[in-house]
Amino acid sequence: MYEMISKVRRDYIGDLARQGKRVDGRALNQYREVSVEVGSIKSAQGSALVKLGRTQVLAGVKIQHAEPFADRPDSGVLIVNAELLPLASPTFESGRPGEDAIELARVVDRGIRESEAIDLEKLAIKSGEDVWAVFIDIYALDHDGNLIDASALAAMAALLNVKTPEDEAWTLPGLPVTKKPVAVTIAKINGKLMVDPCLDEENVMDARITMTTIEDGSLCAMQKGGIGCFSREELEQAYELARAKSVELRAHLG
Amino acid sequence: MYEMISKVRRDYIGDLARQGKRVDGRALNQYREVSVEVGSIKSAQGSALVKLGRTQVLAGVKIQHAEPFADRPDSGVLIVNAELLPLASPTFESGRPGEDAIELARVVDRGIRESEAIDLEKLAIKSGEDVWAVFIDIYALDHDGNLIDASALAAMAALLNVKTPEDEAWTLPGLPVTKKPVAVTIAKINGKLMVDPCLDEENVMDARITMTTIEDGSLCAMQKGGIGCFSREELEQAYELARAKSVELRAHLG
Amino acid sequence: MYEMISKVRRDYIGDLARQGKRVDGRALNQYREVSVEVGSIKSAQGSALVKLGRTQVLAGVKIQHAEPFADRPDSGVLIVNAELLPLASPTFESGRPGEDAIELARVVDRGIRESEAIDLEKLAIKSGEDVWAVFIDIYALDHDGNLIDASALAAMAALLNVKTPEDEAWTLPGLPVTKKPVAVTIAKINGKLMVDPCLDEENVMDARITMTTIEDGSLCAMQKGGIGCFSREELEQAYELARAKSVELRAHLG
Amino acid sequence: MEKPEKLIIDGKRLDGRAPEEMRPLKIEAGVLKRADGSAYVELGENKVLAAVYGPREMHPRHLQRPDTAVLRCRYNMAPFSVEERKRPGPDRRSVEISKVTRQALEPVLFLELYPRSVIDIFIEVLQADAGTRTAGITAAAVALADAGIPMRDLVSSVAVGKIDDMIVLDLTKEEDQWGTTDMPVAIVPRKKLVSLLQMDGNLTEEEFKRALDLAFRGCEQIYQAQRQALKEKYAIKPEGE
Amino acid sequence: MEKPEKLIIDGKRLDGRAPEEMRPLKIEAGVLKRADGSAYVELGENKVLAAVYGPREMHPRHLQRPDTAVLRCRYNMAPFSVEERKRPGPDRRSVEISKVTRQALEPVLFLELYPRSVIDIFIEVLQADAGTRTAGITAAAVALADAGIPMRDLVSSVAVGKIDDMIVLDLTKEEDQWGTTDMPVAIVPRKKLVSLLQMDGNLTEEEFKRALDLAFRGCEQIYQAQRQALKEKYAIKPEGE
Amino acid sequence: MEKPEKLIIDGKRLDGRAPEEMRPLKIEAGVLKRADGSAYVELGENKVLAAVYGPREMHPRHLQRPDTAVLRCRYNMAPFSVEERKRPGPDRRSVEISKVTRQALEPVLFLELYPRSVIDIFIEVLQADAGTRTAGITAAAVALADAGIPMRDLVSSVAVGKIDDMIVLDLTKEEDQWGTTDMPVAIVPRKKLVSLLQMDGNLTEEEFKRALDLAFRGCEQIYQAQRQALKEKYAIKPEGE
Repeated sequence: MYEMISKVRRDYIGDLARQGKRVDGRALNQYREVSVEVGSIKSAQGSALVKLGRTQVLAGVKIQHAEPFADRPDSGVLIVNAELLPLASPTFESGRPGEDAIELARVVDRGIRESEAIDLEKLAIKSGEDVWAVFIDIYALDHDGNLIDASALAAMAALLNVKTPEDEAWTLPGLPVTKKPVAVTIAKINGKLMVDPCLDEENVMDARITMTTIEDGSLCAMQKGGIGCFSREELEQAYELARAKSVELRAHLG
Repeated sequence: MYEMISKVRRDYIGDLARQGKRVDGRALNQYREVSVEVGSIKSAQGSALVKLGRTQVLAGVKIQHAEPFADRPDSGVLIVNAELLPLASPTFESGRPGEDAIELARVVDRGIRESEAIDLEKLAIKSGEDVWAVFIDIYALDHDGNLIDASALAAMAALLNVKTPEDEAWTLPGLPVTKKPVAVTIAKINGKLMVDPCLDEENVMDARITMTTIEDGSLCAMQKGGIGCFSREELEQAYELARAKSVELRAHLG
Repeated sequence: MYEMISKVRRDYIGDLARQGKRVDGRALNQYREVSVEVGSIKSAQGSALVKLGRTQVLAGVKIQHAEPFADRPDSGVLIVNAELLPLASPTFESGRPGEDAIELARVVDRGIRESEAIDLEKLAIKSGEDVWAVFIDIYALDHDGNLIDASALAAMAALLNVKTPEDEAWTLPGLPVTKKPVAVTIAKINGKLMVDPCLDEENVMDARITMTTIEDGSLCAMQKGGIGCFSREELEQAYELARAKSVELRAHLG
Repeated sequence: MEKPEKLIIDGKRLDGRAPEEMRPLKIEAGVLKRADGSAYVELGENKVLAAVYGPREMHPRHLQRPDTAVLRCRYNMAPFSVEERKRPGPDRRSVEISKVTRQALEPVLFLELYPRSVIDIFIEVLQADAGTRTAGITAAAVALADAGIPMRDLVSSVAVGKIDDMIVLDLTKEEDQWGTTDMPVAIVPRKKLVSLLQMDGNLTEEEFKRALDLAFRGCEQIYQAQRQALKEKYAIKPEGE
Repeated sequence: MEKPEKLIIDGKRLDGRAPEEMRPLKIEAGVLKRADGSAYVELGENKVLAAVYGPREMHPRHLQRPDTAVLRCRYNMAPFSVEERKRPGPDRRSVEISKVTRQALEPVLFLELYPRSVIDIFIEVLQADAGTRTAGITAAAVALADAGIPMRDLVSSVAVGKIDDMIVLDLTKEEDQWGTTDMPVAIVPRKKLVSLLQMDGNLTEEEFKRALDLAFRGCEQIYQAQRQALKEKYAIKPEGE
Repeated sequence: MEKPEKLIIDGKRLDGRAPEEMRPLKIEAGVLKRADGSAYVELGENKVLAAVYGPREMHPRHLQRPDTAVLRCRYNMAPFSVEERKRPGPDRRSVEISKVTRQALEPVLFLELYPRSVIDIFIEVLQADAGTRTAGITAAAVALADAGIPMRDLVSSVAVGKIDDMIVLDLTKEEDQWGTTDMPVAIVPRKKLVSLLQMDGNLTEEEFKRALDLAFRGCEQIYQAQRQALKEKYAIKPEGE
């Protein structure tokens, strides 16, 4: 996701950060406008379009029969896939998912998997032979920064939107979603931490940390990114931010 | 299939077309010499080598057991694959089939499939479990233009050449071939329509239209190619040409 | 495995060869120091680290259930794979095995397969359904020439090191290894034959011939490499060398 | 699902449309911020997004052409756009559609104005219900205009087909599956030239002519909707460009 | 294997270690001849090899950057390094680990000194028992130093985790599989900065702080062992660089 | 099929040949129009086509070599050339054969005459019955001559083998499958130098020498047929070049 950015612009954003300001006028702990629209894709069992400012991510959920993994014969299967579509950014290319798309998918996956947001044990049908597989496909449509939080929110909203299929032998009253993990990404620029980096900020940030928390405020997943570092104190401060903002974001999950 | 061609040559062929003439002296509605030689490949159940002038295409048919598609449990399987071999042209490259090879295979496939030239229902063996799969492999050996017509003709000739396998539990008296679709490709150069473009003509043509017809003269498949356009009248004129020439070509199928 | 080498160096090694000398002071029929260390990788059922001078190759054996090939329902499966790891040489690249890695794997494979070193018939479990598959993975760690001999030796040493798994339903007292094929590679430089070429020698050699022999001195596999040629006499001389040196190498197999 | 006994009952199709009636159509220009141009098309249950990038420098360089820009096109279906989840990545069908889509659009562009450049068209099918390739071409033409790329004209596209021996406009998935014939067409509207034509199924001479008639009329409706969408986006200029 | 009833019994872990105790650690620098720098790390049953090539000219050229060297990293597991043979080639896990490993190491390098160049780090896991990514980073840092590449500091890495509700250092495969939480950490030791942090499982605020404490202490032990390995290799210079 | 009890009965092989007898051989030069050179070889039931393109400019450029042309070779089997349909695309066997074929032919070429160029050899097996790699080399050598590429000599190639403990020339598929040993050989005829040698199976010293004898004699027959084919193509010149 390397994008050229001029030194002037870089210095400008860095100077703003030093003063606790941001390029789009937000406070350091302020998200862009968040919108979550569910159910627009009828060919998916569940779907959600999330906008963080100009960033747009569409997530669709398909639930299909599958064979369980050999080492977990009584457990459903969760598969998260992310596509950084070339229509979303001039820096995204066609072809198999690269390291950024893979990291994105895996960070979203871990938030859902590790919080046990879906009770995969309930998705078994016939031990060792047949289980429900939940595919979450994340489709980045317009990239203006912070695809991780938008994708994690879209994935959860799409899961919560799942309608029990009527026309097949669906074996459950509904998809057993038991938790609402929410990812909050914090960028570090010139020593200042700020939530929900926009693209300009991503292009100049030293590093980012994504902290995914559940309803009780505990962590279920973390991922540091970027080539800079965090001090111990910064990590603890980031956790405070993540906990606070996750409440706001979770409210959009209804 | 982009080949460099000099402006002089381009203008020459264009000027000829304007006068209703062609670079190799043919009439606009005249094919190059057509030859069809069947059965030369014994490792195939059926095979045919078709020559259109210097263009050479070899098609081989293999028939093997396969699982049917889930949505058609009682239907045999037809698979058409085309290889634009690098030995056939300096512009063909090794590697997985590109868009030209895929288009070629799909145009041939549609002519056979949509005319129901093979009665796939007769190729079922055990519902949902076992059917006959008919593989048609198209091998372009020497490319001097109009690979589509040569390939479609070779594919049909190879199908008609299929010998019932003796050494396995073949379940039918013969391959149930019921129709003889024939593809006729018409190129447009400087507003003139002409059949069976040679390579020089393909390199300068505005557009081409392939019309595949069956014995009764009705259409079973069409495919426009190239970056030019056709008027309504030109399309109707092309259809007349295609119907007329298909009779000639079909005669080579015996 | 093309490496640039200066003309001066090339001439120097060629001149030495003409005098029957080698760049590292060895005799023409002398191997570099050979070391074989088995069993260091506990996650493999058998393993061996072979050093030929500075060349290091690690081979690991995994034995797993597999389906037999359709045409050999009562035969175990042998699969040899070689990775020319990019950490082993500046000329090795990441990605799928190239022609050198494939040739290496296939030469090692043929030595083992054709000598019937493993009695694959004994690895059947249930006819047509279940057999033992023996995977030999060859890992080139440090490339200073003659990877073939090092790999073949490592593969055999790893096979001989296989411990019968205790924690699964292993159906045999041990892996049925019945022969010890050994590959000896002879390089030709300026008309002189020499065993165990180091990297400098490989980079200037005209050609190489690998001769794999079993205990009774007979050949089970050969592979000529490089763009030069051998005369009949040279081939017979090479065979003498191979037979003599295989005894030395085989001694390292214990 | 089961094959219905008839696809036309009392002159009406299963979704209540008349034979020559198009499904509800919605076109919106400029829906993405990063892309140089974009458009969103809904045609019945089809939802298609198109984006245009360029003209921009072509990389890698050996693909540059000294005398012209290169036009590239990628048609792609979202995994969740169809009944059975589609594995990501191009299949043979999408490779062919990408090619014919590119050739359907190229006649209206002045590629020779931008030597050594590339113009990229990306079409994403978010929800599919037959006619996605034609909806994609319709969307892409609007996205090209939205990107400010000089064009001779728009390109307007729709499919016609044959069901129960009748030529009809704009097939649904059900009609495509159980009907006889599908014929996607794209037209350069002002000159009434056909830039895309494919067909599979069966058409007699009479039917072919009737299908062409209907396709031209359908494309005209598409064209008006495309112009309207561009007008709405560029409200100050009364004429979309 | 079966899930054990408890992972900590009488304050000892299944392999006899105390909660804050690391597995036996062995680091060796300069183990390969062809590579510009290399290192071998054993941590318990983990066996990891790292090699560094570069700075060298970047090919193909269009990947060169005029103002800086590019750092590339490949983390890879040998087919025989795990219980079930791993198919050769990168999977999604190794692609992600390669990326975070590169980002964990880049902060200590002066890439701007080598414009148009590339530095390649290759990490091969020969035997795996949980903690391979952190062992790989530890090995790679030593290999970079062994290659003589100027560095601000080493990078030291180890994982902490939660098993039986207790925060412990350096999980085994068994503890990783049956425990609650895995948190790999890499630290730039002198400035005490975190250059890699991942976590999956569950941690309360208190546990997170305790896990960070333990990670810092573990990395300090790693750091001393890295310096010792470099000292032994470059015995004449008493201080590894 | 079932393994036959014997492969040689009363001194005759299953197809009636004597042990030292080659299958019927047909070679034709210049069978393709687009290729710079081409040849078709039938050896028993083997049907093999070879084409040569070049010397031509090498793309991409970073693969060019400033001091020499690069020789590339692709050996490929048609899907319908074998009993069970072969999936298109290279497998490990064909990658290896492509490599040894290239190395078998390179000794007779003057690649240094064409710096920065590439010569491409494409070999297509249309019907296979054992011995396709040697038939491919035989065809490629004729195709190179047909392309007018300067050559020191032709290359002639055939396999020998061991069946029922007897060394025989030119194995059929049946003999290859049920026999003991297969040894493909290519020879530069005038200087009697071996440019391809592979073997799998079992050979004692005596057998090896006998196999070499037979291979040299077989290649001599191939060589005469190659020269004859070139003479026929270039009838005015009495000596093929």
